[in-house]
Amino acid sequence: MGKVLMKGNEAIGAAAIKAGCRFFFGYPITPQNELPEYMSRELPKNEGVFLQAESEVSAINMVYGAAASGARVMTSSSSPGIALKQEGITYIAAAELPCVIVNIVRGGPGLGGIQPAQSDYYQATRGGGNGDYKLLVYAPANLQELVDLTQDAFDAADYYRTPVMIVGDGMIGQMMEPIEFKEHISRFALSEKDWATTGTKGQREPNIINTLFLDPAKLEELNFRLQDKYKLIKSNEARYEAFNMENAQIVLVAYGTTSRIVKNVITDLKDQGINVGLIRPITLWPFPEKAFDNIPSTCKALMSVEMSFGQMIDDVKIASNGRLPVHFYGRSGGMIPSPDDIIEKVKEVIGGAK
Amino acid sequence: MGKVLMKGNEAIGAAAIKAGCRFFFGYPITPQNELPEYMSRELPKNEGVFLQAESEVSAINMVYGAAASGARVMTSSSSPGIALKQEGITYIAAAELPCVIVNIVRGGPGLGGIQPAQSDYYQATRGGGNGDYKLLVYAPANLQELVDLTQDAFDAADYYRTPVMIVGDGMIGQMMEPIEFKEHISRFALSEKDWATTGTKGQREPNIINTLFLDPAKLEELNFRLQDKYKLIKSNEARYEAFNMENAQIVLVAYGTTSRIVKNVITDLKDQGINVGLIRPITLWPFPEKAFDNIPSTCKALMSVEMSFGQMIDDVKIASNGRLPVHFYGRSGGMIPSPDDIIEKVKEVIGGAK
Amino acid sequence: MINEKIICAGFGGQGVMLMGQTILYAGMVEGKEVSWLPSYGPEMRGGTANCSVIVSDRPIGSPVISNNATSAIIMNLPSLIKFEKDVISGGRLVINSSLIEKKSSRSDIKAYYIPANDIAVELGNSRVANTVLLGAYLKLTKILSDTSIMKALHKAFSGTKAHMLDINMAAYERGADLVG
Amino acid sequence: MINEKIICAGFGGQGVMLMGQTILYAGMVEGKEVSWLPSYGPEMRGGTANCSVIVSDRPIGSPVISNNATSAIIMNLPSLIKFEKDVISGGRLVINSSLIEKKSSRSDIKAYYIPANDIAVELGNSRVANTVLLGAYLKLTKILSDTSIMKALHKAFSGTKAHMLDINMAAYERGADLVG
Amino acid sequence: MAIVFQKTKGLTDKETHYCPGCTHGIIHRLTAEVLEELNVLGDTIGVAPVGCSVLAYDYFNCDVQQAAHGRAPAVATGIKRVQPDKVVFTYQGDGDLASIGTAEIVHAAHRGEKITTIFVNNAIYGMTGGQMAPTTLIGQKATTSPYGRTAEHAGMPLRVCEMLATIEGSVFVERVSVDTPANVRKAKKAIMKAFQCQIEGRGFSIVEVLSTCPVNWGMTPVDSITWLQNNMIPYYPLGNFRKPEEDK
Amino acid sequence: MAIVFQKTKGLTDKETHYCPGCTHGIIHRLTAEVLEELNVLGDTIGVAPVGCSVLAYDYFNCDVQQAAHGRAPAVATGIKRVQPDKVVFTYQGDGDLASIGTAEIVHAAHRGEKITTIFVNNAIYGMTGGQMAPTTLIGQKATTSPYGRTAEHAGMPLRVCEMLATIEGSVFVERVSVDTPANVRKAKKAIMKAFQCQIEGRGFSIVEVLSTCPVNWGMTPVDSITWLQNNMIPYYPLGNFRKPEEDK
Amino acid sequence: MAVKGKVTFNDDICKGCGLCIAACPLKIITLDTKKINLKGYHPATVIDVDKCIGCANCAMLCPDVVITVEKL
Amino acid sequence: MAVKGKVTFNDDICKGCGLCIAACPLKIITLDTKKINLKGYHPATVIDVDKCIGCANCAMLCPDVVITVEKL
Ligand SMILES: Cc1ncc(C[n+]2csc(CCOP(=O)(O)OP(=O)(O)O)c2C)c(N)n1
Ligand SMILES: Cc1ncc(C[n+]2csc(CCOP(=O)(O)OP(=O)(O)O)c2C)c(N)n1
Ligand code: SF4
Ligand code: SF4
Ligand code: SF4
Ligand code: SF4
Ligand code: SF4
Ligand code: SF4
Ligand SMILES: [Mg+2]
Ligand SMILES: [Mg+2]
Repeated sequence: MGKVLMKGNEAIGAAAIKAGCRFFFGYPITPQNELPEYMSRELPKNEGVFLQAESEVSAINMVYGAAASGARVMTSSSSPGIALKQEGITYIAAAELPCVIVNIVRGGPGLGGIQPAQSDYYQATRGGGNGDYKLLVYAPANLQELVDLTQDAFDAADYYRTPVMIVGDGMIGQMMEPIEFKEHISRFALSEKDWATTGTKGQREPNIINTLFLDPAKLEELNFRLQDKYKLIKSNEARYEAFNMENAQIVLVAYGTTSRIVKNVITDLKDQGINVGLIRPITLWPFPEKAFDNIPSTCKALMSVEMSFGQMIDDVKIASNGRLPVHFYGRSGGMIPSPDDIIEKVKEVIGGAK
Repeated sequence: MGKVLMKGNEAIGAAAIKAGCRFFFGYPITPQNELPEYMSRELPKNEGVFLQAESEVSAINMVYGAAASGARVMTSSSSPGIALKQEGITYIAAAELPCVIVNIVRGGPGLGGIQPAQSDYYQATRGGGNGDYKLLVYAPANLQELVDLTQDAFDAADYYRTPVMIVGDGMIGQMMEPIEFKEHISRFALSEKDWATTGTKGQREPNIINTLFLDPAKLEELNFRLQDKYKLIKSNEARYEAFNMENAQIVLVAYGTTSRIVKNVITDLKDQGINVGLIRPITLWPFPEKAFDNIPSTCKALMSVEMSFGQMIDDVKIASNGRLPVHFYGRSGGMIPSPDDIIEKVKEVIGGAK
Repeated sequence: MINEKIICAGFGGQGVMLMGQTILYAGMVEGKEVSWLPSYGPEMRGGTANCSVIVSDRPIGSPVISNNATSAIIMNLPSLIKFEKDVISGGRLVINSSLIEKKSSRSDIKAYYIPANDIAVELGNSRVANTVLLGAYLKLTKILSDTSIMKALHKAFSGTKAHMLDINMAAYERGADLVG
Repeated sequence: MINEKIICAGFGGQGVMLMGQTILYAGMVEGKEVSWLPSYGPEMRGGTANCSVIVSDRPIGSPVISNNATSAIIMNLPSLIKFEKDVISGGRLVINSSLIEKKSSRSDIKAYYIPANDIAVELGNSRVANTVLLGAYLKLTKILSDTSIMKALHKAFSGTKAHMLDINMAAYERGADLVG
Repeated sequence: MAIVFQKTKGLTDKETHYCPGCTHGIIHRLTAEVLEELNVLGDTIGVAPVGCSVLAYDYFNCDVQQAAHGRAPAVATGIKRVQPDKVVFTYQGDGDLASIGTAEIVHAAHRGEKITTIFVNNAIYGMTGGQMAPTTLIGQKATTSPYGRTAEHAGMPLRVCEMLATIEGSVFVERVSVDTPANVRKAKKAIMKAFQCQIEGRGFSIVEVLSTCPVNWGMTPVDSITWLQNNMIPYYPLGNFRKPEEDK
Repeated sequence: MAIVFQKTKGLTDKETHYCPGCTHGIIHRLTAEVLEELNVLGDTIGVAPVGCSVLAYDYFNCDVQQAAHGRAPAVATGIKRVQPDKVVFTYQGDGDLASIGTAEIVHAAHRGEKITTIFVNNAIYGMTGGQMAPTTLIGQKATTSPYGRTAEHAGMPLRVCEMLATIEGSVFVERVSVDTPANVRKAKKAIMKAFQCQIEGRGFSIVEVLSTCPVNWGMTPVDSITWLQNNMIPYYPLGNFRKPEEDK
Repeated sequence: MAVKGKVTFNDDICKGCGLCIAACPLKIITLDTKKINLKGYHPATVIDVDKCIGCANCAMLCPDVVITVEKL
Repeated sequence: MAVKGKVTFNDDICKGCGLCIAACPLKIITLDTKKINLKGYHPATVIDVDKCIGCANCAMLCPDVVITVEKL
């Protein structure tokens, strides 16, 4: 298949449909509206159902019902809308239901604004739902990756029986660049969803989807099972890109939109004879801690570059475990870091690190 | 005033009323019901208003309206209910409104169970709302502290114009122990709430409470202001208790209910000639990082002890910055760590650390 | 040095919570460190209810009594089965023998069999069985003075419950006498 | 080596988004690295609209053009004021002089004044002013071959818009000729 | 001897956790009987709420999903849109449906979602220990209306059927009670009709069942029935509020 | 010459961001005029929604709180319970009030909350670019009903006034339109009456105003008015659905 | 009356709520205060077996499906 | 008609939507296609000042409170 041009938001929809997603429940919010709108046009042509829910709360609970019916199902929203989905998400995680949740992040807090931001990093990686649950979180940096990861997300969700989140921002959602839709082949051996509530047909015991355990020992059992699963995901699914690490004097850590800007910075600084590396987490959870084991000895400092005020820095610190000082550069509220400002900060740190 | 006996949940209510809280909006959920029930009995006697909202979402937005009217106002819930409040909380933080939010944590994820847990640590310290906001989070370990911190919470909320969260669990909420209600004196110089929407009376320009900023530069401005405030809170408000630190071979980190059990463990182990220290965060955010600068050189390891599966461990790692190995012992889902199990784990680690 | 860890357990409605709170209050009056922790949850409604009370000379760490109860006051059979194992060796079981035929299976603890309901019925109200057991327990352990206990009973049976004071005082005495 | 960073800006409705997408498509057809990023949000409805297009021989980092545009195609006055400063020294401004009387205030960049609306009206439809400017811009920069551009125009004006193809082709030629 | 009444196969063998005399049990039974009689147990997916009936997943002899508090209609929508050929029902209390879940039930009706809702109105929050519900009556004491509900403070109790009947997508709306054998039989008929409407693909159907909560009302089961008759039925009139055209 | 019409002091001098011909502007003006005429501007707290009218806080010349999407009635409740002597109103769109905020508006009515709601029904999500609303008409195209709304898929449009009028706490419920000068004047009367009901402490009052969205309907402002008349008014009949006893 | 019924109580699961007692038109059900079942309740029982008309009113009101009713 | 009115338009803030035009019973308002105001719109204006009856219908429909109406 040749390359096509689509907006990121629409590309997610197209990728999802190609991955077998036939159900979408959502509620409008900028800057992700092109996704539900695409689904409302395309799903009916593919024997699927697009339904606009009355709210984000309702949408995520429709996802619960659909996922527990064995369907491949998706929802999407943006920051405050995802805040509203937190209860639903923890239920889905607890009931071990597969689904894909997209967050096209906008500036916060509160109603905030609609320009690109990454200030939902905590929300994605630490959750705002209750309890010890995790989402597998993909943070694509370009549309090809967005499309590939979207398709992969459905497989991973089914395989691990876990909600998967795709985190982008308005830039990723609104931009166009060439995309190739490859034939979709799951990297997992997926089994029948024999746990789904599809009616007993009088042929089996009832299937029950449930997250209530009044006996704490039973609830802890669920938690042990979840923790085992999360350990498995941690060891199998952490992904990252390491860029220009050789001889790096400093390694920047950035994901998504910000990582693209950082790559420009790195190229520019290379021209100036300054070697800057990049660790780009592709999964925010599990955070690619291993990437920090291979930092060259030339490197004297790390720097988290975010469109948020120091959220990923927690994970950078935990991953580097005190081995290197961790600096920070961030913008917020829809302001996109400018290459110049990052360069300045890098120079400041390198100066200081010498 | 002499000592009185009350259930923790009721003590929160009594303390709040003594601190001038006159408005409570909530929605029933176990194991915190005694608090709204107390308020429904007592507020009407104190010229206040208790109102049961139709949902947690509604309750937190009533709090928004009341706080923006200049009132001292409170809400409370438990885990999944707090998940539902996330959007409201980020709005309150963004609008810089003072209020007190109580979470009597129960086992999760999902509907989970109603027994004590601490698995909303992330929810409290990292939030599930969108954007770069923080709550000042108090985690009392006994009812006297619960009462004192509740009163303090209203002052701190007003002073910093920020939502304050009190985190307990069913044990704290349900138990009784003697409490003394001291005369309430604010440790802050509090000023008039001239920003509140109380009607212009034709005497001033309209006051506007708002979190929307379509111009990202304006939104970033709000964020800069918030970050400045959070820095201030970080330097002023971090609180902890250090216990038996002298000659400690290992320092456990535990808060709330768990810290009480750990104290028993420490006493028991002392009898066995093993010195174990405790850092007990009283504020979960800001996390008392300074406490980790005064760990004696006898200490060979840290251990986070939680009724969750490794949530506070992030902050322990960040605070100790790779200086000491960080171990973990935790139970979940309403299971309370038993002293014996902690002792065993301590011995295992100390053995290993030697 | 006192460090009593008491489990009070029975059916919902038998007054085990109040019994625990009476010990709690008396302990506080006497200047001891005290804590009270109830079981809670939907299961409270029908089934068994219990609470953990600690009275100590030292500050109390956890109010949870797991397997280290020094005493248990047991008002019904399910509670005996559930909590017997949680009493430490050398500890005490105070058992409501009116409702529990079974004997304790532990030989390393002292068990006292008090026909609390029978005595309560004798006194004219089966609902004071808890206070009979309380009397026995406190007489046995002597962890608290009579004055403190009297204060606690007066506090527990005041206001709308004042009419129940006398009969409870009597029940308390009868319980105490039984083990006196 | 080509590394063109183009801002297309004008009123909503003037077709700046489509103009940008035409460059994008042509670039892709030619095997270049390309990206297109629109401004978005409620302000789009009435006010100005703009998009950033990058055509490059190297992989594209950020699709954001901040103050490093190599060219700007400007269809109305507010856009001139807003984006003039973002063009690098030595860069190009292609200005719709039909609607913008003001001249560029920068002496370090090349400004071309194209009466795009006048030409479009001449051609019979003021809505093809964007294509006139596109013609001028692409002729000036030669970053893309005519075949690629023709393909892009055919793609842009296909289906329900096919009837607009001829006039846009004409507009494109006229724009190109003006700077030819 | 012919058996005229025995336990339906629509129920599992698990004993319920309901308090003695709680009429949740009757309503479970009626629902289960209808499902059995319609011969759809194997094609049914139930949705259990948060409330005393949260454990309904243990009692109905069909596939069940347990939903977040108030969200059962949204969960049911998700199920039904994926499996339009299945019978989908929610079983919800008054806190669940008429308070936190108001938006979800209104919009299930609004969309004409082809599901059936069994709405158990016991004028109180049972599970959490007796707090006020939107359906708590004026003067009724609850743990969060300790001095009795007043209209001034909390408004007049919400009449759900009357409200939902105004919505086009509601094709069957009826209020019943399980206070007498006759009313129990009527209740079953209404539940039967509601499921039939769903199976015929007509739209949203709901049966509100007035129910008791002896424990939180602080009465014996038998007194509770009397209280329901004397207090609830006058305010919540029994009857049909909406049914398909041809039945009118 | 006597001035018969001039700008009310109830509005600030800021120009609105509304699209040309959007009737939000008329509804703002009417609300502001009523507040001025009742002489309560200094005692009023407005609540702005999320929707095109989110910036209402810039336009009304009184204290205003901006609320989360759909939660304006809850925010207003918080305000009114703290300041029962103040006049509190919400201004909400159909996405805000009839979709995400359904529970909040129903329960403000249920509690008989002494607030006034101005409900702007333009049958679409204006701010986010034209998605389907619960009030979008059958056959109407929206960006999320690209083939036109069907009853089968999304139900019949929701009639909010009819629904809220069933709730005891609603003391004043009226639907008006701003399509003609006469209707604009009627709309103002209704808004006046609604605020009076609040000031008299009667309960919850709401005025639904049929409004246009020329941009997302894809029509000129004048055609939009005609479309409203031909399509909206027939489905959303104008008139009063509830008023205080003595006025009946 | 010619009609003859027979009711069987599943004693073990009866909660002794008494709703069947109130429902029986012939008032022939009572709680057996001599028995306590596994759940701790006095189960319902029929006093006068012969009078039962098999109307199933008792079963209608029993929340715990304790009763089976047969009819001649 | 004896009634005499006068309308004044605040040109700068008119959005040229035309609602006033449709509302005027005397059809004396039009958009001034020769003017473009700061917002970029052709503002509304009165063609035949003398005919105005001061009915304020135009003002009633103007969403942007552009019009002031006086009456004799
Ligand atoms: C989000 C959330 N809020 C609150 C609760 C606590 N809760 C459990 S059941 C219940 C109310 C149940 O009342 P109702 O729906 O009337 O059912 P009933 O128990 O009376 O049958 C509540 C508030 C919860 N589990 N989740
Ligand atoms: C929680 C949340 N969900 C969604 C949005 C996005 N959003 C903004 S306005 C709006 C709808 C507005 O429509 P309506 O209420 O009809 O107002 P109108 O713009 O038509 O006047 C939506 C969905 C949001 N800001 N917050
Ligand atoms: S609490 Fe009430 S509703 Fe719940 S089971 Fe008991 S009686 Fe029934
Ligand atoms: S989008 Fe629609 S509702 Fe919003 S301002 Fe424009 S015309 Fe009015
Ligand atoms: S079947 Fe009828 S007569 Fe027989 S016991 Fe039951 S209610 Fe009484
Ligand atoms: S109604 Fe059923 S549970 Fe109640 S007493 Fe009768 S048989 Fe027993
Ligand atoms: S006041 Fe009446 S007559 Fe005069 S311009 Fe306005 S609408 Fe026309
Ligand atoms: S109605 Fe108002 S804004 Fe519209 S054209 Fe007339 S004066 Fe201008
Ligand atoms: Mg209920
Ligand atoms: Mg709208």
